[in-house]
Amino acid sequence: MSLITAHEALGQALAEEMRRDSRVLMFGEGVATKRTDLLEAFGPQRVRNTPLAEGIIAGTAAGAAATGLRPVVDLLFAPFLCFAMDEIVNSAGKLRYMSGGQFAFPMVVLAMTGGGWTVGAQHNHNVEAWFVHSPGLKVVMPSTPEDFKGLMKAAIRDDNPVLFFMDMGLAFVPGEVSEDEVLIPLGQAAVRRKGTDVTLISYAKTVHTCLAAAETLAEQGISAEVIDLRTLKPLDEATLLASVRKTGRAVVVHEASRLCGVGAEVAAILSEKAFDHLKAPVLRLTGPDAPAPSSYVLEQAFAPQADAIVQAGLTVMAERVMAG
Amino acid sequence: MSLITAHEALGQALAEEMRRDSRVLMFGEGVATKRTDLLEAFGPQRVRNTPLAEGIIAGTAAGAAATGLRPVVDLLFAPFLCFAMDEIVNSAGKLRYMSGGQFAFPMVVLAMTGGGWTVGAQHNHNVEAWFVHSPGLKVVMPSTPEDFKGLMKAAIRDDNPVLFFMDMGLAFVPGEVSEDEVLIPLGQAAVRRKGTDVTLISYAKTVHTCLAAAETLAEQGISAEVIDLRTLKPLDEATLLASVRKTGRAVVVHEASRLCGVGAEVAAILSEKAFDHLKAPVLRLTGPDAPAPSSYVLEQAFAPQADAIVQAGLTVMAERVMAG
Amino acid sequence: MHPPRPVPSGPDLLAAMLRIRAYEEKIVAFSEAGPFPHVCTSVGQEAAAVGVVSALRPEDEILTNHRSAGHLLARGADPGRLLAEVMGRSTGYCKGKSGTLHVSVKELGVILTSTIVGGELSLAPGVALSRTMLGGEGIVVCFFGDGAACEGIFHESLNLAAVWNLPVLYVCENNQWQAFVHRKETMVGDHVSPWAAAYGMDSLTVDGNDVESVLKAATHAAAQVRETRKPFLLEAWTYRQRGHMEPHDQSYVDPAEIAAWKEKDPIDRLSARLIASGELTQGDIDALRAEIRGAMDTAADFALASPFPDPSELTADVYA
Amino acid sequence: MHPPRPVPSGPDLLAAMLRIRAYEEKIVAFSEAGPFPHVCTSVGQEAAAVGVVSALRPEDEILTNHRSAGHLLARGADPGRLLAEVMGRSTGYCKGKSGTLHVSVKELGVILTSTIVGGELSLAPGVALSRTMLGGEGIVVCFFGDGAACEGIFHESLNLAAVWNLPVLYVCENNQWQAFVHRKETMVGDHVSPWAAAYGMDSLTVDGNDVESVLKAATHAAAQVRETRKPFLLEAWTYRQRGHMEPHDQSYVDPAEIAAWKEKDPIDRLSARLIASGELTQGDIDALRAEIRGAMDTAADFALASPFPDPSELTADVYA
Ligand SMILES: Cc1ncc(C[n+]2csc(CCOP(=O)(O)OP(=O)(O)O)c2C)c(N)n1
Ligand SMILES: Cc1ncc(C[n+]2csc(CCOP(=O)(O)OP(=O)(O)O)c2C)c(N)n1
Ligand SMILES: [Mg+2]
Ligand SMILES: [Mg+2]
Repeated sequence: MSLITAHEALGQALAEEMRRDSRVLMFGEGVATKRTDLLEAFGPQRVRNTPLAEGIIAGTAAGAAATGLRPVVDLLFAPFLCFAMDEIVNSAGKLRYMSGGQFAFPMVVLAMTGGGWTVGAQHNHNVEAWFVHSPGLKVVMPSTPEDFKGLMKAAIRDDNPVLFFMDMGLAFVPGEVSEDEVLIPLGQAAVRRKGTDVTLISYAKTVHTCLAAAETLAEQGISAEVIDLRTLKPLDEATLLASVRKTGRAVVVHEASRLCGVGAEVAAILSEKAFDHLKAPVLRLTGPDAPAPSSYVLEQAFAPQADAIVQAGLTVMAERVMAG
Repeated sequence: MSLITAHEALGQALAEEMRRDSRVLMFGEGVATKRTDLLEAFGPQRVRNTPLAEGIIAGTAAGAAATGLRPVVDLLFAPFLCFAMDEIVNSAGKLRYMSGGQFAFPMVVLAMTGGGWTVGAQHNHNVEAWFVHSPGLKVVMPSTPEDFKGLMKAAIRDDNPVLFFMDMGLAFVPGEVSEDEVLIPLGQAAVRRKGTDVTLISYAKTVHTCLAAAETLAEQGISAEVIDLRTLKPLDEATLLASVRKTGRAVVVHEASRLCGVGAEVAAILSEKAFDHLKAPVLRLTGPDAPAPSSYVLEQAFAPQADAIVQAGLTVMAERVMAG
Repeated sequence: MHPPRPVPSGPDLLAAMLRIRAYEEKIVAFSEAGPFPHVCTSVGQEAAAVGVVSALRPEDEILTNHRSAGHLLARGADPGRLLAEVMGRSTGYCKGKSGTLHVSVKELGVILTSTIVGGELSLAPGVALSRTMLGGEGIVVCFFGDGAACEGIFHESLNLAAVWNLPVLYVCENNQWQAFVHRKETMVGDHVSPWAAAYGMDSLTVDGNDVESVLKAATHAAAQVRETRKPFLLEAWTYRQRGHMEPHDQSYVDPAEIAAWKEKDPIDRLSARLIASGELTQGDIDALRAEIRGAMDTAADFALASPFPDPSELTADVYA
Repeated sequence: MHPPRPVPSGPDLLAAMLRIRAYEEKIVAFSEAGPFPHVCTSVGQEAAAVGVVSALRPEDEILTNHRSAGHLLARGADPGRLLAEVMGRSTGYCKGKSGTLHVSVKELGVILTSTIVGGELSLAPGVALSRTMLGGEGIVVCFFGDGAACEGIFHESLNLAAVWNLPVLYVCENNQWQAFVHRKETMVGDHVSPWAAAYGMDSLTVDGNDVESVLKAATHAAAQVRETRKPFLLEAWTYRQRGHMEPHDQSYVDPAEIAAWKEKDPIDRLSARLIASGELTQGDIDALRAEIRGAMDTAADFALASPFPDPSELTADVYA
């Protein structure tokens, strides 16, 4: 075990996969300047700075992926994905299907998002749900350095386009990462804490908020299970359903806005497939339907807070068992 | 009453609003060529062809809207919105907030989508949920010529950016439109058919599929209420909840893909706020998590079919009343 | 190094153009006969397609757009499988999932066809990057329209290809129209080729209705890309003789403009030259045309007889 | 027609530049003192901001980007309210919701600031369209960087402004860097101004570190835009002397490059000229600088004493 940050974990994942597979390369605005270790190890062909142009970065990744390379592109901040939607959604996501399966698009698109840096809504916008909604893509959003490493390695090995979101609030928080090869399959949620009364479902930074809330709930005699989705697409329905069929209560938590977010999907799945087991409404705690403010005090209030999660936990526990 | 198509209804709405308010103008690729009546009536300043460049069309609309005009832009097909996401989401949707309320963005973005023309996934992709998920925007997707007219007029008068989606399958289907001024407020769903046993919730083309299914269900003694959302953002929660609290059963239907779609949001709202009234799981019938195929037979199979809705209606009716 | 390919003869070029014309005529006939998918035909642009594609080698790769039948057929695509694709049949090159608008044929090096105008431009540098990094002598040809040149991705694509020295031959078919808008409404100058200067890129405008000129220019341009491994922009000055798509409508076009361009029809021009030079007689040409039309009948029969995709295809091929 | 505005004097220009420098020094001091929002300073680029903005009239409108303090202050923004905005206080120009990156000040005509690189370019034609259609003699100035010029939206924006004859003065501050990437890695030529040719647009590159040259060029360019109602591209050749953002890092930059550009510091250059011409003494300048720094202290006190926004602001201003 070593204690490293998510940023370092990604660096390790990239280095290991580039070493393992000569088709892996990385490019983006400032990638070669900022990842000098990779540049030194793998040279300027495989670690490239690009012009400031997200569309062609993503399009070039898609074209390269379809013809034999395995690119990882860093698009910096999630709102900049807006300049690359055509290339990601219309090309990388659809051209496999439209071509009747002639091409595959093994590529990873990396972007940061989430509060903590007071950079405001044009740098901080949690748009992961857009890509969950779009066919042909996979979406990953880890919460621990170990997962950053293991999921990035899996994403690079995957033959499909993977959107890989880094919650800014986690980038420089250290965590334990195994010295052995870490490879975490896409599509598997993690149960971060076992519990029996209520399931708290989240991903990225707010997993930690849920864990804090679970502590508080425990003090009040409520046993909360905490699930970290890790991969948002494909979503690990089995783990979700197993937990909620057991606890009968669920609270879904994320920083992204509520409407048509991942929480909506989770709640919809639960209310369809765990209906008979639900003892209380599935609650969602999410960021508001508003752009992310810059001001620190507002930004902190944007993401769901532990006390609100505790409150939601208490609410679903208080809910009487319904009878039709 | 006159019998006109949705396409004609939009033309009427545009003409009426342009006559009423000299700040309203329209531009897009081929707008001046295709809407010659508007061009003749309002001249080349207010009805403009543009270069083939969706980003700057939307950006120009945003810039113009913020400084006194009320533009309507036609971006043709919904997947082309991918080239205009920054301008719509990051600029029009956020700059009011980021500027502390200094600007407003009264603009309408028109786009077609949905099956029926075998044009495939780069012309046909129901992405309305993306915009529901994004702050600062409104989203409209009508199902009848009268609504096309009345909602377009309301959208033009709204001081916020409105995404206006036209289901291609409806563009040339005639319907009754009142001769009087038609103005349908954004944010109000319509109950298209009254019923007591199950609520079928939909929007755009699949409203008609739901109505057909309701007929069949009626023959089997099941009384289905059919709700047409019309405006997807803001969503008319009150109408939804009133219906489902009455029927206790809901099936949500749309052509867009399932994951994080509008159906997920509706199901999540119902299972949170009508939980005590639900007698059966909220089911979703949606397009598959796949790009839209071109081949006619596959394209037809993409959107939910009436018999599947009937089946879902029967399923929720058969569901025993659960007891925790 | 590959041996130089034989230069196609005048009659070869004519046959290739006639094949495209006959194919498009088939499309038109179907469209006029009843409900049929909306197809963007390339009638009038055959010289650009044949001239450029004839200058390529087997290892080269092509990206194209919604108006691709010429490029595909010139590259050797089977008209039966193309028509089947248009008709949404399972024997189509993309199993009917593409339809007319995004036909890729990987085995012919016609890859990643996009009907998002500009999509081909966004993908081209990456394909060329693969060529650069994985070896091989191939170059990448990217066909796009004058309309696509107005998209921002044009700027990004050419700039990146220039900065990274990528072997892309950009071919702009400037056919004067961008769906329902004349290029005069969308750009200040008449030509796209001068835009290459911004990227330090060589460029050339060629009479796109003279197949032999196109072949010569494309051969020169391709050789330069092949040798320098740097991009080049070739503009073919041409005209689409029919409406943007079938069933076609040209009510918004000045009839004199259409007539003037029909005078410059690429097939008529080459035919006249070949007859004048004695290489072919009118009879030869008539016979050739008849033979090719016969082949298109067979292709159409194949397509019509082909089955629709199995319903399971609706969700197949989404993920690898 | 408005009366011609008086041409700002050399000492006026110097004072304006000193104000920007002092403001940025304040930002640097805060950033070095402890946790502070990441700010992109414009140290070294004061001449471009002051030269261009001094050429404008009150009715003109400005769009700018993440590196906007110079433009805002030159236009007369209150440094106290600017600092308050950076610090997320409710007295900031945008109630603290923008922070440093998107400061708009509608009352000064500094509108629609975008930190999406290229956002300002996407919005500018629309603002100019409003001017064109709603009347008024104002022109629209759009500040952007050499990096922004690589975004596709640059191409789309300039092309549309040219085709529609929109009164936009595009001002590219080519400061050699695009965050962590030197412009040599992103474009083949050194200059952005030649790119205007593709749009039939006039352009000019000016020594962006000589405020009097910038003022002259901008006055000429603005007059041309005002009169012709057509766009113009002005490139200011300059340098950001600090890292992309605070706390700053220039470890990736050749120290010789920084040193060479510091030799050309716009404030030092104008100071030397004014001393040489006898317009000011070193003592005058020192006094001016001290006075301006004092004003910045007051501004900082105002900002620090300002309250944070009320929690209700989290969801206010989303919809009109
Ligand atoms: C991004 C995008 N915008 C708009 C369209 C609709 N459209 C299809 S073809 C076309 C015109 C294209 O013009 P050009 O690039 O000159 O090609 P041409 O059709 O003339 O061959 C348009 C506007 C599209 N398919 N994609
Ligand atoms: C669309 C987008 N991509 C990337 C960024 C991150 N970013 C902020 S400033 C910057 C460099 C901008 O360079 P330039 O336009 O030359 O302006 P400068 O910072 O040099 O003033 C980058 C890459 C961004 N804000 N927006
Ligand atoms: Mg064209
Ligand atoms: Mg710069």
